Amino acid sequence: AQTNAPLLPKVPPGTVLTIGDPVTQKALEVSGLIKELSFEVKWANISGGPQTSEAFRAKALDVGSVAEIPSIFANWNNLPVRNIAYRERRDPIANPIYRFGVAPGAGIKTLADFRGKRIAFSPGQAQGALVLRALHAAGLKKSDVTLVELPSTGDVYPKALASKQVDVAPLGGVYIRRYIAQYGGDGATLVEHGLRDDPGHLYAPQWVLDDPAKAAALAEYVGLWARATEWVNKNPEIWIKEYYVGQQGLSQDDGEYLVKLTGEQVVSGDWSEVKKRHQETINLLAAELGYKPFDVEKIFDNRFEKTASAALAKSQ
Amino acid sequence: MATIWDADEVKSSRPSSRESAHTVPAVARPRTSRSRRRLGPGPAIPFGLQIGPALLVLLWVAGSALGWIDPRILSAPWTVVEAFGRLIEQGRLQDNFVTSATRALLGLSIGLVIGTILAVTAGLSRIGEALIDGPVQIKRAIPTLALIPLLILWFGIGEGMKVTTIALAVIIPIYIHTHNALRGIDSRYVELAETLRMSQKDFIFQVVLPGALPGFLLGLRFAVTLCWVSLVVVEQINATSGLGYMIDLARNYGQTDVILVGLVVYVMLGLVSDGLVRLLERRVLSWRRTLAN
Amino acid sequence: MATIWDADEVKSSRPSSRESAHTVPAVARPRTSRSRRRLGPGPAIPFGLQIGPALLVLLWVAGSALGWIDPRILSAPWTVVEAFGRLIEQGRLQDNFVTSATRALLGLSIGLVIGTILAVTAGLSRIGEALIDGPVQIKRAIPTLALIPLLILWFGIGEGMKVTTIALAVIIPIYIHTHNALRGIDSRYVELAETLRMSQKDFIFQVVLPGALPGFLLGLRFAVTLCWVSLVVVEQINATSGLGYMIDLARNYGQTDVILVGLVVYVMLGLVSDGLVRLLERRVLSWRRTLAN
Amino acid sequence: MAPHSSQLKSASRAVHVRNLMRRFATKTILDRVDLDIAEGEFVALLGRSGSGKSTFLKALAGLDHDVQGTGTLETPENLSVVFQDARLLPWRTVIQNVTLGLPGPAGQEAGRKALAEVGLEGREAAWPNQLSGGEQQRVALARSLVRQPSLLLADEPFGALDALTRLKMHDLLRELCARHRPAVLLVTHDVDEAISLADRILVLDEGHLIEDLRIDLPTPRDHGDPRFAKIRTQLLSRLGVETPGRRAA
Amino acid sequence: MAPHSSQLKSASRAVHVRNLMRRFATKTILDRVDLDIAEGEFVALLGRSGSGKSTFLKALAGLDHDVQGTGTLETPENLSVVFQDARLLPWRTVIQNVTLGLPGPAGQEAGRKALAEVGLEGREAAWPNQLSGGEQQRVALARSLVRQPSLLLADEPFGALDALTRLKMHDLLRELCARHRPAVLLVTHDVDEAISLADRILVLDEGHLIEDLRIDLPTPRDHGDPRFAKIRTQLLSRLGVETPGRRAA
Ligand SMILES: Nc1ncnc2c1ncn2[C@@H]1O[C@H](COP(=O)(O)OP(=O)(O)OP(=O)(O)O)[C@@H](O)[C@H]1O
Ligand SMILES: Nc1ncnc2c1ncn2[C@@H]1O[C@H](COP(=O)(O)OP(=O)(O)OP(=O)(O)O)[C@@H](O)[C@H]1O
Ligand SMILES: [Mg+2]
Ligand SMILES: [Mg+2]
Repeated sequence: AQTNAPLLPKVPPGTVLTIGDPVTQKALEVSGLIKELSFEVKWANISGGPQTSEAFRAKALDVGSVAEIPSIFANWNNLPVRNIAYRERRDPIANPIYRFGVAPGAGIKTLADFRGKRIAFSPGQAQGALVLRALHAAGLKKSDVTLVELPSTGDVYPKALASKQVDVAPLGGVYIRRYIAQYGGDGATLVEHGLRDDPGHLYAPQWVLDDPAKAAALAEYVGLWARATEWVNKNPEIWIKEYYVGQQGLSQDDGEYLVKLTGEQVVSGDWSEVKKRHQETINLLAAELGYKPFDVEKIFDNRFEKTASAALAKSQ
Repeated sequence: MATIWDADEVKSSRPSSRESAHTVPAVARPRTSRSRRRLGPGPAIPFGLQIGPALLVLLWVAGSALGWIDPRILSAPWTVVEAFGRLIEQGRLQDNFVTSATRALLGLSIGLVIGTILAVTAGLSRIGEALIDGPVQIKRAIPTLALIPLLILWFGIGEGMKVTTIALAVIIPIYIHTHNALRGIDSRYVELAETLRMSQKDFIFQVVLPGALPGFLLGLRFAVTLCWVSLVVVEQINATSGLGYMIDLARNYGQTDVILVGLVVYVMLGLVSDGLVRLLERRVLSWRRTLAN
Repeated sequence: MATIWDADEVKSSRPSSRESAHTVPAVARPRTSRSRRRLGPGPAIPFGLQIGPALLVLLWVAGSALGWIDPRILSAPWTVVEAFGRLIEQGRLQDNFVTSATRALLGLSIGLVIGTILAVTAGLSRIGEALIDGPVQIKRAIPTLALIPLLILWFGIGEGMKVTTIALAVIIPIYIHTHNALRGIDSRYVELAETLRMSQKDFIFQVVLPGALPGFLLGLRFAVTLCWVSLVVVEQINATSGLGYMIDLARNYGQTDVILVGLVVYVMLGLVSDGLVRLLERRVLSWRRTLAN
Repeated sequence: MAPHSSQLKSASRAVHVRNLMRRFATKTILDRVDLDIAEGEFVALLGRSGSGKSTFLKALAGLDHDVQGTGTLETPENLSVVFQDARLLPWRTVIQNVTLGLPGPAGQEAGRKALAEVGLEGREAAWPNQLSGGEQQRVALARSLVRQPSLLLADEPFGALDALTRLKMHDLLRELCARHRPAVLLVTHDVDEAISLADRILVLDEGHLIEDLRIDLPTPRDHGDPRFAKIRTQLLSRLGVETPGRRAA
Repeated sequence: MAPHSSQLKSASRAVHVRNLMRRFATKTILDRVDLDIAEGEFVALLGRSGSGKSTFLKALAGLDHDVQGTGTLETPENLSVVFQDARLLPWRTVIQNVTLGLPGPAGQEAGRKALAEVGLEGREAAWPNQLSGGEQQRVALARSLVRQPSLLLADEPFGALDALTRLKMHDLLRELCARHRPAVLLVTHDVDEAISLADRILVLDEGHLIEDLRIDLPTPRDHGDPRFAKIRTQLLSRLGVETPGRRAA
């Protein structure tokens, strides 16, 4: 892998990139930043680790936007990929993506109370990793709890909690609020995990990064991605109206809630912290799921470390 | 010469012979009373097939109104009707429907043609069967969900993949039903065709296809619902509109009323499609005299 | 009295009358040569149905060996065989298979019985049809994936839910095929049954069920693959073993070789199940004289 | 119409038909037909192809749910039909077809005897489509006779039989009639057959029974008998065939 | 067997059969049958029910792929079969059944004429199951005749017809034979019919052709003719029926 070959300063003409990052796409459109793209883009509405990886494998996609887990599993399974951009939340502990929902009457107040309980677990997804990390943080082993394998799609988790099929399940987005609103009366509660669960990445397969033209285009895209992130931070009203209400079909109320839940997202020009946390996650998952741990450097392309922050600085 | 058998033991266990009388006074109207017990299902109840669904809707309405159904579990019908209104007002339902319908009907048409051709080929030639039948059974044995990664590999993530997936799904019932019906055609009619020195074309269009039509139409009933149902799977992948996409999105955000709107649309599409095929069945199979009529 | 019609125009377009001769010297062996063109598919090729799958495997082996197939896209057969070996050694494959087979066969049996009873009830009574047919069509129109949250609510996440889901899936083809076949029974046989003053039981067991058997068996062919295929969906939920679970897990992690092992197992299960039903078909439908034989 | 037919007391009659009408679309097949058949009476029904004989039989058997029509009908519950097509269930063996709906080993035994009587001993386990046309017809006959009906409706039950087998079946039918005295309505195209078997012969034409002839010849009936020939000539002329020389071209 | 049958020159014969054997399981139906039929010859085939007449016809038509057997067969390509069952495609209308495989409007026209000839004018658009038994049989006859075959194989084509309709069909067949001179093999149970139509009569029994009788009576043939009666008696005795008084019980 030629991850040391310097990035080209300009994107060669004729370069095409297939990008699976629908949220940024919308932000670029609304903000007008999309006009600055100097190469041709094919947008794909693909998100989530398994799907993005499948599309990578099929050579149908060049770059995707996910959390921390997918790049790790891809490398364990013969699909070399690297993260090329990283952003986090402004106050990550106060603004986590997930909270643990507790079934009515389960009597759980802290992570330590997880012992002996049934916990919804979706291996291979961020929620699954979070459960393992929460157990680790509470000093529990996998065998101290009952992991109930459930896909986290849609409202499966809140429904499973409400019907007391599980005691604990990580909830995200509107489901956090909706779960309490609907079942709080019955005794449903939430537990904060106090862990970092906020990283967001762009990642691309090695063979795309090895193509100098595409790598240059990726660099340009990373810059725009950073500026789009900034733009969303600064224009929450427009964002709610255009994205959550206009495109996703949510109510204004839900949109506002989600924006508040996310808080501000910041693009970092220094990956050392995130690499450290990633390495811990890799080691934990390897130990719990029976994989060989590997060096975190395998899943970062350091050429892009400063790309995002540089683009931000330049635009201001 | 005849030694008449004696079946008195048999007879004694049957109802004793008695007279039954009936009179039909009115002239020129269908005679309905009769002396013989009727074993078939009898005449069709008008709108009979709509009774079951109507009852379910009634149950839903009553259950929600009387508070038997927890609205957190199943939204009340009026909530769903409201959501319907909202989605239509916003134009989302129509847009999604048009996108989905285009995909579904395109996939259906392609699958229909290919499935029928495969069935006739495999049905009339042992070599065709050897080459076609196994792969079709293999396709059938693999869950679509598990096939998606491969389909993405081969057909990408664009419209082509979506239509192909639907067509592949549709091919299965069309092929299997048509092939089965075709192989089930009474050999007496094949003998007849042989003595009439029919061309292969005439044989296919006069004997084989019309003879296999009842089977084909049953396959079509499966195909028309399958093409809608497949949307849920294919529109998870790189779709920005469509009914499946709409449901998926709503599931992500927990919009139960929108999910139910989607399901209700599915049900209506399914019932209407199936109903249309049944109507077609009654028309083109009017030559049949069966238990049904 | 007869004015003989003249069809010389017709005749001229047919091949002119000629003599064809053939001799079969050997005694007591089936006569194969014949003067008349045969329109049916002819005698079965031994192991004909296995040729297609065998060719596919060959293609896969050759493609992988010659480097046409990117192993990142489709693992090579030997990788899959290796994975097979590994999984068997670890005992995972066997365990998963036993778990899945139990679920599948339980669901199949329950679905079979219920589906048949529903079909006979709806087939022989208009009221039964009014109540049963609509709901079945509705079930059919809703994608299983979209039904899962409701099934969890109603049946929990335990074994009960899994078996129920499989049974519900199996009911559909059994019901529709049996109902359709039953309604398609020639009314002449129903008339006969009426004059014989058969009991309802005799009518069902002597006329209706054997007459609908070809349709039922076709439904069974769908049911036996469906019960395996459904595993992929149900074993996403609270399963810690099973073939569907194995594939799901592998898909989440992107383990292509394990996915392929799962698919190969599915294919084998599907082909064997289908083959068994076809064998049964040949045995119990031996009274039929059709295009197939 | 002969006066006797309407004067049977209700107690002694097997069939009572008044004003029977049947039509398909616009075509009236049976036009206000009246008929009485006494218990134990053997009636033959003649008529052109398409004149409505089968339609009439079906109406008597109560099998025309879907046919337009009106009229009064009285028939015994315990009737038995030999259809014009043999109508064997293709998915049941020969013996199963004969014993359809008969319970237990007694039914089996009676079925086996009936099969032997129609000359099909040893073919019990055959499928219907393994039988010749005449054999199928005889199975259908056996199926009807084994039930010992009070009314036997038979639609050309001997049409596919050769001369010898036909004579044997005539004997069989006669003996059964002598034993159990069912009323019989036999459709046939063979005028000689009708004359040699029946007590009474009807001719159906254009929706009406245009002939109702009582046959008073002694049995067994001799085809050479001049009275036989006279009845034959009369019936044939009713059917539109002018004879001397019987079937001269 | 009459010597003439094996001495036909290959050029002038329509059917040439040597050593034909057919068996079902262990039962031999045709046992080394030899037969020649000359072009234009009208042959009637008699035999008991189940004697193998239909099996023989099927073999001649080349339709017994799945039956065990051996032998030499020569038949013209252009042959036509009237099956014992009418065998109309239930999913085609009457006219479509008659013109099956005939191309274009000429075929349609011929089909319509043929239907009118068998007395079914105006029933073109009916479905087969809307016809009476005899009507179906006549459609099958029309379908065969409209093709003007060199060899007509007819398996009891008049079995379900009344006397008058039957005579009309006889006339029709005779006129067609006079015009196009096909070879005909007609299976019938009616001995009088065989004598009045055929040039030659065969009787099949126990797998062998036990009778091969040339009929030299002038046509039209008079049923009252004593030679007619003599042939009838001879054939009936071959079929196992002893007459005087013809069909006395
Ligand atoms: N389902 C039907 N629809 C329309 N017409 C019908 C139907 N069934 C019978 N017919 C017509 O009714 C007439 C009488 O039919 P039927 O079968 O009673 O005649 P049949 O006397 O038994 O004749 P055959 O001796 O040829 O059997 C025929 O012309 C026939 O075409
Ligand atoms: N598929 C079969 N399997 C076994 N036996 C059969 C089969 N087809 C016919 N047979 C037997 O072969 C014999 C000859 O049958 P075939 O149909 O040729 O008789 P047939 O002379 O035409 O009689 P009929 O006058 O009753 O039509 C019969 O005994 C019949 O039962
Ligand atoms: Mg009739
Ligand atoms: Mg025969």
